[in-house]
Amino acid sequence: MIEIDPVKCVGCGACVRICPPKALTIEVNEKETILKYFIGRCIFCWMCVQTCPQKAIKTTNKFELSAVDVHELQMELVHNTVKCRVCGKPFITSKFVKEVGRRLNGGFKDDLLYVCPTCRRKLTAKKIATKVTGVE
Amino acid sequence: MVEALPRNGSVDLAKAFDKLKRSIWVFHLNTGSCNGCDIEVLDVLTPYFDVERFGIKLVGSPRHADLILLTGPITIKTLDKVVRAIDAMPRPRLVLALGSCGVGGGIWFNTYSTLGGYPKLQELLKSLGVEVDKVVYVPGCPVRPEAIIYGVALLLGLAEPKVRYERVEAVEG
Amino acid sequence: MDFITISLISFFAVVSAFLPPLLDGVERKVRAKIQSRIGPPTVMQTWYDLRKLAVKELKMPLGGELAVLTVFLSLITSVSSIAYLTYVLITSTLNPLSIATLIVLITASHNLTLLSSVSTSNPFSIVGSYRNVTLLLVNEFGFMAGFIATLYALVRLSTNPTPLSFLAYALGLAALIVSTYVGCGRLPYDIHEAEPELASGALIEFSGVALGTYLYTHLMMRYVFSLLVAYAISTLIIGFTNALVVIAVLALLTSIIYILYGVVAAMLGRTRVDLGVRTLFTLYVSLTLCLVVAWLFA
Amino acid sequence: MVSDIIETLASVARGSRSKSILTKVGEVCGDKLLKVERVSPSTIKVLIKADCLHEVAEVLSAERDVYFRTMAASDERPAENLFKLYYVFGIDSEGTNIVVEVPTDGEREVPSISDVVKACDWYELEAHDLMGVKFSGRFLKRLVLPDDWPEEIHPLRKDITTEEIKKLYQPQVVKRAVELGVEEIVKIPIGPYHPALHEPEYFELYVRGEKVVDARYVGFMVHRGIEKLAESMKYDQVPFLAERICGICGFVHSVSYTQAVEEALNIEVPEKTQYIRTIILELERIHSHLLWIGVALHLLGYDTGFMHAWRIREKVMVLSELLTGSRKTYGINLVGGVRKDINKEKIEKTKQTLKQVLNEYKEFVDVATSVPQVRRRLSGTGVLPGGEARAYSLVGPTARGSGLSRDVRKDYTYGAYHFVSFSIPTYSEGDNLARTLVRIDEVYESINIIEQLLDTIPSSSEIKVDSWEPQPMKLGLGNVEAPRGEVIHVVITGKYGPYRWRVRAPTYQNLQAVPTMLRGVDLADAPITIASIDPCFSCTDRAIKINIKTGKVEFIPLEVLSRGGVR
Repeated sequence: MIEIDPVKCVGCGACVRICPPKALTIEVNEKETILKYFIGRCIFCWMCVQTCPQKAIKTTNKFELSAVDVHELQMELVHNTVKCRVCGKPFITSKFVKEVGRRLNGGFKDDLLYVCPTCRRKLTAKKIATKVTGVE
Repeated sequence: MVEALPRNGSVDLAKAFDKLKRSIWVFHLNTGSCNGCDIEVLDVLTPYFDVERFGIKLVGSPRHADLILLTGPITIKTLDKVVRAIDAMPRPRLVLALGSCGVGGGIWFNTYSTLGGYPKLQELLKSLGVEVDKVVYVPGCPVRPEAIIYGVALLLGLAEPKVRYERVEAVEG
Repeated sequence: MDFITISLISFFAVVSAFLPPLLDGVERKVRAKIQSRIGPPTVMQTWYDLRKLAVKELKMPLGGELAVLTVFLSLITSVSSIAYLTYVLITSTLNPLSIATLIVLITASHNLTLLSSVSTSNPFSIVGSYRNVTLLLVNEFGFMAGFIATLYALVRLSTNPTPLSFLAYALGLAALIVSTYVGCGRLPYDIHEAEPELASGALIEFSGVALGTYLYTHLMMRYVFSLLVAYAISTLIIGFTNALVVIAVLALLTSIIYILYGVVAAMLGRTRVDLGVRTLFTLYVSLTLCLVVAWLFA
Repeated sequence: MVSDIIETLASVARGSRSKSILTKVGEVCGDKLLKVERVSPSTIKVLIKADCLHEVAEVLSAERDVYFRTMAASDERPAENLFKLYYVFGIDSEGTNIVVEVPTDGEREVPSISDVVKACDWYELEAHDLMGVKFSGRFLKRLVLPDDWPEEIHPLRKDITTEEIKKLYQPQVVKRAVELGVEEIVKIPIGPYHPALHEPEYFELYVRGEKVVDARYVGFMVHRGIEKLAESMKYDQVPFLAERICGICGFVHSVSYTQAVEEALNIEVPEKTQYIRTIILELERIHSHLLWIGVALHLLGYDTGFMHAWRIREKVMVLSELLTGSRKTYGINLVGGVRKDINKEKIEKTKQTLKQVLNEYKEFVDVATSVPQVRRRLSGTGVLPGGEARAYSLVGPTARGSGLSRDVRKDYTYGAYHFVSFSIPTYSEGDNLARTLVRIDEVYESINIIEQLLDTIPSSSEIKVDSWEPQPMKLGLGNVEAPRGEVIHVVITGKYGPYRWRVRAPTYQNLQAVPTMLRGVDLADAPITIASIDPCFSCTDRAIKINIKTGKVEFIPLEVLSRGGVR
């Protein structure tokens, strides 16, 4: 099984996208973003370990994974969800936003960082339009 | 839909389960697996792991079996036979769902021709009136021989489960 | 019959009831050794298996009530054949009548198990039994010829030992050993029950107590057959002496033969019904011919 | 002009064989031949109109060294509003693939070629089932999908999603056992019934007494819908899926897939990768053959042999774990390279273990083949003459047991096989013993190959290409000699993952010949005969498998026999 480090993980979802059997899934709701790991479907290929940009996923050599209830084989990691400042839709985790901010080294201003991709595109288009035409 | 076969007599399940601890006969039921788990099941029977040490024996008919080693994601074409095989077992009947496929449908949990693992089958069995006395899920892809043996031990109550449901809050850095 | 005889017979019958599963356990251990495994945890394993089967649910096969009944009948004949054999041995009342009774009892228990599987509706069962019938037809012939010839030669040897009657004894014993080996249903002649593709053949439909009884009867039968061979050999060595000694030697020798058969079985593959029948037929016919010739000259 | 076409054909040909064969194809097609193109060094694609498909098939099947390899149906309606059928023929003597591309609109019937190319039978049925392509001039029946599957749903079409299929079709549990009357049971000795093997497989044997009169494979129990699933996956996820086509020879499938993608996209793989892949492939062959020998001996009732074969095999499993990190489904293969390197220490360890395996194996094989029942029951049973083997385009040890010296490792070389010297064991008797001996000999060859590779493995640590660009709608073929025979994958590339991925496992080809082998065999020898092709049903069905030791048997009335339901 794999172990996800709750300190390092930012909830970016790279592992979810690469996981061949979809044993890792991510669920985004109003309050929280839950990264779910279902051992019962894991094929132990370690693609997530290789992919994780934060090196937050560790392999272990545990094999005694039997359980009487399938539910016992579920692991969850709960992140805070950030809502888009423009449209108010929940989009990513707070840690992820911070990490992006850190990596960009201030290249992005907060008003763009906390905006979901759709709104960000709209915002940028608007800015350009304002620049070109001079009209708000 | 399956109607349950008439049952004859009543069995003292607790007593029978107690006797099972020294002698457990297994029937290997492949429900559309890739063979990976199946050969590990055979591996468990052969010299290196040799589960006859624990009184486990492979039998050729579900009528003789106490435990079904279920591998595979249960494809729709096998469903019919799987239900019948489990129904043919005398009670107490136990099931060991092996491998990612048996536990959660594995890599094909969501294709058009699989049921997607034992939990879904169990719902179906319940609706058909076929009772299964105990189930243990053993993940792995393919499931390791050691894990199978551990699964059997867990099934018989000789070992404690080592994984638990966990819900961890991410630590803000 | 005095008290001692009765208690001896019952003592031996009880031992005979407990010994076969124990011997099977030993055989499993030995087989595991040959296959470089450890095998069952203790030699008591077969007992545990039977005890478990006794408390499991009995699922009646389709139209299988008769089958279950015959299984129990077969157990009874099997036990009584052991008891009767012991009686014959202890009281030294070996005569044509007792031999006939013995053969009837043994073959009856043998065939009843077969009948049990024919009466179920499962084709695997039916094919399994059909094969066994074919094999039995040939084997019973060899068994009777061997058994009678050996006993007859033993009587001759005790009164008038000549090299020729010794040869007759050896030939009869050979036929007896082969036929009892086949009768035990061991490899390569276990085709009625163990063709893996036929999903355990004859006993596929049995469960719970019925299966337990069937297996137990089967082990008993193996024991009876080994006992016969042990008797044929031990009589030559120790003659008809003290009953207690006879029983002790018999029990020991039977166990040895039982295990030896098991060891031989572990080294072989399974034959096909046509091949098996052909081999046995040739063997028995040639052995019988030799016997007849030996007798003619004796 | 016909002469122009023939000239173009000649110009794309690879050698003299392909030149002469292509010329013949050009002659029968005339102006129905639309386009010829060389898609990779070893693959030539010929686009023809459906009308002349049958003639082309006749020409190709008449050639002695041309074998039918696979056929893929692809739904290319989003791009061209057409379905396309890709028939792959291989010229064994030259290692060239001729891909005959036939477009169809899905309404018009395509002429069936299963009358001239026997091996094509299942491919057409499968294309009919999964893609809804219609074929003329043959009897079409359900092959892959369950009997109660709705007529109008073809799961591999692009316009239907898995979710939609699931909504339209829910499996029903039907109990047939209860319907059995006692009357039918009386018929058993002449009637049909199923034997059950340890591997989940489902044959109906029609027996008279103890002799098998006919046999039918009622299969595709393991249909898991892999090809549909792959279409929703990314390039780097598919190798893991491919490995799970079969748990025994999984690496074969993942290598075959990656090779197909690499060919389609022209990716140059580092030499060390080729070495590592080849070593693991051969290791897999050893474990698979040992497994098979064990199971075969078990079927012959020689359980001691079974145990010892598996005891030796366990060493190979430990070796696999050392080299790849897993006992099975290694998961080390990706498009463009492998994930795990082999270092000096591992090489030494591997050599040592192989030496032990070799010694123990020799000893074991000597004993096992001298057991009288094993010899007697193997020789002369399940005979498949070489002619039949050719007609069915059989592959692997099954073909080699019937005297056809076919081996993808030599004929269409790949990986690092051209760096080593090895021989291909061939026996001409065509019985179960011949097929067993082929496998027994191959283990020695495999050990030899691995030793040679370990001696010459490059010391560089470059095992993966850094990056590569996917291009859509490129065709690639990948073939690997699996323990059971050739595996061939056809990949049509997409943007993020394969657009269409067709897997052809060796058993798919070999299984079609099993009824021929079974006819006249004793019932007791039926299992070993079926097993003698080393069937891998999960490969074949690429979706599922079942063990029918349910203790209940279904009866097929004899009328079915006469209705042509049996092949």
